[in-house]
Amino acid sequence: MADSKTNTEAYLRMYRQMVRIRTFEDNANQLYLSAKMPGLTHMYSGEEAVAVGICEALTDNDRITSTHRGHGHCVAKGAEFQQMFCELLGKEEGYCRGKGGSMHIADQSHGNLGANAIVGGSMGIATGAALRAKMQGADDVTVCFFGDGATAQGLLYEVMNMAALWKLPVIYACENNGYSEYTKTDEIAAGKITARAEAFGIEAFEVDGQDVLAVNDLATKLVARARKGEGPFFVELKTYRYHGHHVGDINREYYRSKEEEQDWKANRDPIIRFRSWLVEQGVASEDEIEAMNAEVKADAAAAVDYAIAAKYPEAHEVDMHVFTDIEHVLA
Amino acid sequence: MADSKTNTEAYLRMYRQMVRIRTFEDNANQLYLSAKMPGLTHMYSGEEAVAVGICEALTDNDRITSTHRGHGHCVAKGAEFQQMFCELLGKEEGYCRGKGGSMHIADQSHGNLGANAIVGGSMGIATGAALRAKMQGADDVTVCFFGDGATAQGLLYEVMNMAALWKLPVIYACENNGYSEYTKTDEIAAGKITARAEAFGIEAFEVDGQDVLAVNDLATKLVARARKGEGPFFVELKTYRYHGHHVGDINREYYRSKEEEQDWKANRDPIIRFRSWLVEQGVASEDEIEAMNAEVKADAAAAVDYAIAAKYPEAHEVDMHVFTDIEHVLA
Amino acid sequence: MREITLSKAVNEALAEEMRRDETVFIIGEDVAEAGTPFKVLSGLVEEFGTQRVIDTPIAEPGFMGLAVGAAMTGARPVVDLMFGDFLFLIMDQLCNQAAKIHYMSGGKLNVPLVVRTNLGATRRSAAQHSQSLHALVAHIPGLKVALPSSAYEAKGLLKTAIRDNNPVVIFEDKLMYNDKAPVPEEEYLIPFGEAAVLRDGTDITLIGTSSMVQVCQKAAEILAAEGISAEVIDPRTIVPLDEAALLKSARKTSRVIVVDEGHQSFGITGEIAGRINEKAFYHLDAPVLRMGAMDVPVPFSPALEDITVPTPEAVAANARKLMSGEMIDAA
Amino acid sequence: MREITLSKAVNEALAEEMRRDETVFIIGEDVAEAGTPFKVLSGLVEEFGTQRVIDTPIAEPGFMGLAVGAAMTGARPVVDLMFGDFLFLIMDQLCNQAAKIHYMSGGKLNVPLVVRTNLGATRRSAAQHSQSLHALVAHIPGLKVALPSSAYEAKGLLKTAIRDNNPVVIFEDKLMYNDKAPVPEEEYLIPFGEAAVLRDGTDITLIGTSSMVQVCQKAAEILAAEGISAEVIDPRTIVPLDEAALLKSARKTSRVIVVDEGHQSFGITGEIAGRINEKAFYHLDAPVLRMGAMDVPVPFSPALEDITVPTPEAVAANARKLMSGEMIDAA
Ligand SMILES: Cc1ncc(C[n+]2csc(CCOP(=O)(O)OP(=O)(O)O)c2C)c(N)n1
Ligand SMILES: Cc1ncc(C[n+]2csc(CCOP(=O)(O)OP(=O)(O)O)c2C)c(N)n1
Ligand SMILES: [Mg+2]
Ligand SMILES: [Mg+2]
Repeated sequence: MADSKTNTEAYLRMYRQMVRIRTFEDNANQLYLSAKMPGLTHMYSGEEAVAVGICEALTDNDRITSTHRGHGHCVAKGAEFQQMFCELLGKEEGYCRGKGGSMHIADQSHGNLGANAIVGGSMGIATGAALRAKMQGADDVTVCFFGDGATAQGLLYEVMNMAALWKLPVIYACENNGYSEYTKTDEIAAGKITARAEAFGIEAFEVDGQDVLAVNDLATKLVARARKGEGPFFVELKTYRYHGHHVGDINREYYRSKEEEQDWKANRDPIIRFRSWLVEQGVASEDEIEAMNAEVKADAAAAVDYAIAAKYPEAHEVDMHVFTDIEHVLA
Repeated sequence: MADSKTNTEAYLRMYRQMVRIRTFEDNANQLYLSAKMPGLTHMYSGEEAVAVGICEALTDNDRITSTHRGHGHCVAKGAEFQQMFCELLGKEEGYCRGKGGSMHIADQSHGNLGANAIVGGSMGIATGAALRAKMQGADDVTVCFFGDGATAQGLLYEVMNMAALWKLPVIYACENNGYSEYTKTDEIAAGKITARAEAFGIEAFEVDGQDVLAVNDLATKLVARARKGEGPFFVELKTYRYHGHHVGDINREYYRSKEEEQDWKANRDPIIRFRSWLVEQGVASEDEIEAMNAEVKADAAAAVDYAIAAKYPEAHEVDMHVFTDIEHVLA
Repeated sequence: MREITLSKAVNEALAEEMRRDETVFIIGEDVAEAGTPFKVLSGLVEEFGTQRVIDTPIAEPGFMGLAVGAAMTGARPVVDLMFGDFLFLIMDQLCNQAAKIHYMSGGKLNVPLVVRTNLGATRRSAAQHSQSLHALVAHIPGLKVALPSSAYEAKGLLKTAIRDNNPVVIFEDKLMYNDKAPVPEEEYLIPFGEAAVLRDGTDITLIGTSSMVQVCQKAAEILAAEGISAEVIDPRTIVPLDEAALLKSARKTSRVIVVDEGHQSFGITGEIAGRINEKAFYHLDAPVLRMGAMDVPVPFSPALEDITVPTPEAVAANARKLMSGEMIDAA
Repeated sequence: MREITLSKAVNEALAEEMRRDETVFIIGEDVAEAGTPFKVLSGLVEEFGTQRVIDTPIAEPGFMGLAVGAAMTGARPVVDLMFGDFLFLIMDQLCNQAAKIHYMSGGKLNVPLVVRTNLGATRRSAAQHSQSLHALVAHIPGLKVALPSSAYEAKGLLKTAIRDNNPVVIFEDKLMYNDKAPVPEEEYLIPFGEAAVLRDGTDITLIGTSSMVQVCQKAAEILAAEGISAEVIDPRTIVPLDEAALLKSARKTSRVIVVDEGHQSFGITGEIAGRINEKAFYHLDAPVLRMGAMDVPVPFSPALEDITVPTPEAVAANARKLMSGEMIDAA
């Protein structure tokens, strides 16, 4: 449908965004390993095609809700490295003035309603944002990202019921990376995940989450339909996380083998796959791609340096933002 | 399978139990109308075949969990009028020493783990009782009663997932009486209720809840299978409540018509239907049935009189039973 | 001035705010045609339609979550939580999400919503429909908590709550819905954080919340007849709390009783007593006395239930003790 | 005596009780092979098998409900709730069900279960993984609440909790899992409701709970160096609360500070201060001071997080104020 010029731009943007996510995560992991980042964080590496394929189908007026593994969604929805790294390090210039950290990054300007440290905690929020859009008569769509593990939370079924009854413009995007923390999905999920949505009368789809074009194709179609009031929809995206559950989960052979990890990385990497395709199709040359990669790397390095040097919030900020209308709640 | 003698006994017991429930409710309603009962209560009248058909398939070692509309389950599982009426009136001789009332009647001696005033609140309890039976290597089965409205509670999907994963001997019995308080079921339930269980890999059935034999047939089969570890199961029983949502819900034409109510009472009453069948089949004569009815009526009247005259718990009981091991917690 | 019931006052507050601001909507169970079991919302759906008076399935966590999402994206939901006891079901969405989002986002996201619910025992509704759980939400930073004690306050506080840009939980006393009080025809708001001195006195201060304000007023009358002059103060909101007004009265009278219908231990009375003791210590002639509901689940039996809640006589008796110096020996 | 970590102490308590009583089992997320994210349960599944160390899906309300049902039918479940913040998800099953069932059934049903969870900030885990929510459960009659402050207490209190026939919530301090303390090889139990005087003193009493016991101990050392003799008391369980021990110390020293890591307002400190003020009023030379965590959601940034929790220096500073009579002017 779109002309080739547009497609080329979109392809390169998607590639670039996937690389940005991977690069962000590599840096975040490094910050952890070098003890420069407070706390833990959950890497999105390996799952880039999911966030990028979906967010490429959205505008800034469309909204997403994200998860504990949220850097990918955040980048894909348009966030900047600098404010993200500042947030990860608890600095004042972070998206949340350092108050949220990795698990709570929100970027309202691009419609990211925030990561969430409660598994499944944002399912209601996403559905409510869709309700609001419908009430306003706007055609904005909300995408609710969550993991396979989160499908065990009852909240999902409560909100899918309402979304189906009221035909809300929400897309439930289940990132099935095969694991719920340190447990395989099939040990904690009975039956078939898509059937659970279908039982509520919701159209459900499965897609290869390592194929950014397949993801984007499906997302584009569903977003368009959701805008017309044909939602809600449910999508299960088969994907894989390369790192441990969080950066500290190093010895993980008791729950999954190195071979399995190696297999996904070598044979199903979303970036490698898409890169080959771009070159094959003549969308970009190897050199252009390398240049893009290098540029992203440099951006990230600069943002990391900036964030490390940036200042922490002042102590007096501690009791600000508890309420909108009380500047210092403990004053 | 069972010989005709046994069947006759079972038929008459089921008939009698249905009449006992109806009679209990008529008296409870009367107690409310004459301002002799504290608070409100929810009548089971019209749904008798559900509780009786299922409980007839259970032994005293099998367990049930019940709902706010729980008198029917309680009677069907073997409870006595006297202690039930005492409980409804808040008297010391009640099943719960007057501390629970209508919405919390439990009768442990017959395996009734209790009514529950939180819609859906007992779904975990029932599933946990089944887990316990399985852990013990016992072949006891637990039936979890709940309404169509309760299928909106996310807890159901959480516990069905675990029951399915672990093959627990629990039967989810959804009493679909068409209404969730003052709202029609189809306005609050998307898709198909049985499909929701099937999505978790649970075998699901629909049955006419006004036909005690159909209910009992299905229940008998499923209980036997559950005992062998083939559970869990889900059953949707189509039924109808004759009264308002609770005894105080008198003017209800804004949500359902008198004609609809009249139609169910006249044409689908579980007691009338079964009575005709018993007579037709020669299991009992009209006279025998009338005698049984009269006997039940007299029992109920005596129990009501007893309960009205019975004493309230002493004031010093108020801080007893907060903990098992502290007699008076506020002493 | 005209007198209207608390129920009507709430209804007017909602209607006025919904007329004034089209982003205000109501969501909850049986709020539309049925107007809730307490009939508080009757007529609203007729004026505002089912798009703004939204009947939900029985899924409290779910619709609470939807409200959070709608609030974050520009709406002002008023969540109708049928019984205060159901707070336990929505705690995650209310306390982990709504209460913290403004803070976690560094002030970027707002959650302007109201949870309208109720408190109060002695309705023979037993342990799961009689709790007064305001202490739980008051403990969580980020939530405002209002406790109206009359039709006048119910209207003025609810209107303020709806206009507040923060999550507010407002508890109505179930037993007060039909109580009439003077309520002006003209619009008014009651600011949060301003206590009302309902009766001037010099000998002792009675601080009462919600249902216990009437109890304190009656106690004051009993005491007046005996020549003891009691001041009665109603904090109206406990978050924010008008500490200054409470301290002023405590310093004036030197004797204080705090009366609240939540369980006494780890509740409201400890907090208020703690603050007065700390900040008016050298003005006190006697320890601050605390009277909450008994630390027992609410029993069904009227014989027990009535003794779990503070009465005017009990408050007066404690006041006499404080006046006579009897507490000196005890302490 | 040998020294072991708190983590090991908990592990031993569970192993010993599971060996002693085959009805004891563990249920929660990643409790088996993974041994929880904190690795507290390592080795238990190897000894007791997956039938007694049960990995669940991410469904806290669900598995809490299962535990209630299993407990009612003869088992002694130990629920592993990964973070104390997830209490908000299980409140209905814990507070409306488990806490009330013994009472509502008039003493006929028991719910002998333990919820093992944790509290404590300063781990850079942000607002949804850092809360200390013990006040919420302490407010609900029917729940016992234990707050161990060392490996020794963690073992002895957990063993007692498991043998208790009532629902018990036990909070471990996340930051203390690797802290070692002397723990006897031989079996011991610590009875509920008996405070420990950890340091004798004459000038001032420091009452600390859980994580704040160490803070009080350190403050006492600082004060000792200045010639101020502080008594340190650890209530160990807050329900039941050893009021007598606290009052005894208060009467002896005449000055008290209560230190707790829950939010200060409407929490633990108000209750304890309230009781001491009321019952030792005429022995006090100064108001009881309360020090809780700041009434703000826990911020991620280390620069902010560290100032939200009471420190030894802050406790010592307040102690000096009390000693010098500075509080007299304030009050
Ligand atoms: C309510 C809740 N329960 C448990 C956790 C701990 N936890 C964090 S992530 C996680 C696994 C989530 O699995 P999944 O949804 O598949 O997402 P993934 O990590 O695989 O992206 C768990 C159990 C939590 N944060 N919130
Ligand atoms: C958690 C919860 N939400 C709401 C209610 C109020 N309520 C009591 S019964 C009921 C309707 C239940 O409908 P259904 O499950 O179909 O059972 P029925 O009354 O039809 O037997 C509602 C909404 C409640 N008791 N608990
Ligand atoms: Mg996963
Ligand atoms: Mg129904």
